[in-house]
Amino acid sequence: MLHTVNKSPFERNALASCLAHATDGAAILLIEDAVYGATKGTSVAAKVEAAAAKCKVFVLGPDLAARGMSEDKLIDGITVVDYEGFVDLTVEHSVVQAWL
Amino acid sequence: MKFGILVNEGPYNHQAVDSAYQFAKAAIAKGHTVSRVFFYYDGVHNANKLLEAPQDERQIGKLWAEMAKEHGVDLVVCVAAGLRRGLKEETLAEGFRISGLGQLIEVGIQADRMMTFGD
Amino acid sequence: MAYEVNGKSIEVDEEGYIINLDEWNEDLAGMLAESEGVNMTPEHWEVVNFLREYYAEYQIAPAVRVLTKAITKKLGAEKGNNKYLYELFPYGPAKQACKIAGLPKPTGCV
Amino acid sequence: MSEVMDLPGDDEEYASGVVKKFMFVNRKAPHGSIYALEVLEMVLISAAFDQDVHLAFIDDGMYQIVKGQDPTGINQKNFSKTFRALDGYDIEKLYVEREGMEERGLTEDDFLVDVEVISQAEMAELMNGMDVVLSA
Repeated sequence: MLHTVNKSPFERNALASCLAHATDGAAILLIEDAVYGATKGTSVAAKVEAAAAKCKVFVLGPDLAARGMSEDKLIDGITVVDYEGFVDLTVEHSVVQAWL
Repeated sequence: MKFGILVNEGPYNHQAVDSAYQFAKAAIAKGHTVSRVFFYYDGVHNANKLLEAPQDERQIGKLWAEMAKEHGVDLVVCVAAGLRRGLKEETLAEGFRISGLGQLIEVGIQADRMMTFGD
Repeated sequence: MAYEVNGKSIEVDEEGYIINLDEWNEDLAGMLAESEGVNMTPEHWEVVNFLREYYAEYQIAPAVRVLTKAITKKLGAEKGNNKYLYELFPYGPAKQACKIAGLPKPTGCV
Repeated sequence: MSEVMDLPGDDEEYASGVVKKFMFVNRKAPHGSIYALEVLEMVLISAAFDQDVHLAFIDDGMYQIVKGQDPTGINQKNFSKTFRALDGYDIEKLYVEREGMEERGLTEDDFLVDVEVISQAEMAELMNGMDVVLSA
């Protein structure tokens, strides 16, 4: 299953709820304001790191760039994809759930 | 692979419709099919022909209409959500059509993947 | 457009659906039925009242197959079927009976 | 609006023969925004397609089905009553997540419809088994 999250973890609980429901081997893609949750040193970083250990965590590059979030500040284990990579993820996973 | 896309938000309050558009564009570029985009909730506002964005901003309704024309994407606006928000045939932009929610469930059944973009 | 009912004017839209649901009464229902070419018999009232009760309880007009099932449960199978309902309301229970019963206009979605 | 007529409407069943597992995920509270009401309209129309429909109430979504809602004072329709019609539409698979329920100080008795209370882990498994997940 592919989970997409589009909310900043500092504003809403979409990311927390997603992480609580993502099972081993699932993929999580952070898009739009959720990309703020992908950087090191935040109050949610430990949770995201733990998720990256059991799931595959991705972040959408164009959304990072738009917000001035540098790729070298990303939590280890998070992969940057572009929109085509986003499409590939949806092909690899038979169901997509949007956490809005 | 056949994709169905649900767009839940309008052209300005949220990025959702742009994410949906970029996704659809990438899917088509990769050789997939986007069979239908269903506009629901405030997403119906994307289909308003009276929208006039400043010239230096993207014209999201026109972008969808061009994609529809070139790649046969069916752009469907929910009739009930549209009526609530003053969108009817008279205000509908070219390239879109108004129909019922059944069109969303139908594409959910027929498509290989169903995507939701919202707020 | 409006109907004069007992000295009071009740507004309906261009298709005859009531604007303010609270203004509905049986006299108006009779007039709406007449404009639809429906002659209200006790059997018609049974369906109209059923719809009003359904709406009061659930806040929606039922889909036709839900209506037939619910009528079967309450009034028996000889009444809970499309044939019976279309004989009473030739243009369909969803459109015609709901209009007479003063329910909101079906939007085409539900 | 002739297209409306092409739909499998009230009288016509959608006869593709394909039955997919659909899940509508409700995570938003009612009344503060229109999402809950318009999701419910989606759910009702899905019934005409004879699919295997599931409703999940997690996070604030479970506030949609608490008893005693009276939105007359805020000029809103009391669509919480409509959840009780779902049974008649053969939509009977309603799930509430236990963790979220406890987090909100709610119990099963607070809901106006019959629901199955399941754990977060069970909800996650249920979601994994779906074919289509729609959320708002």
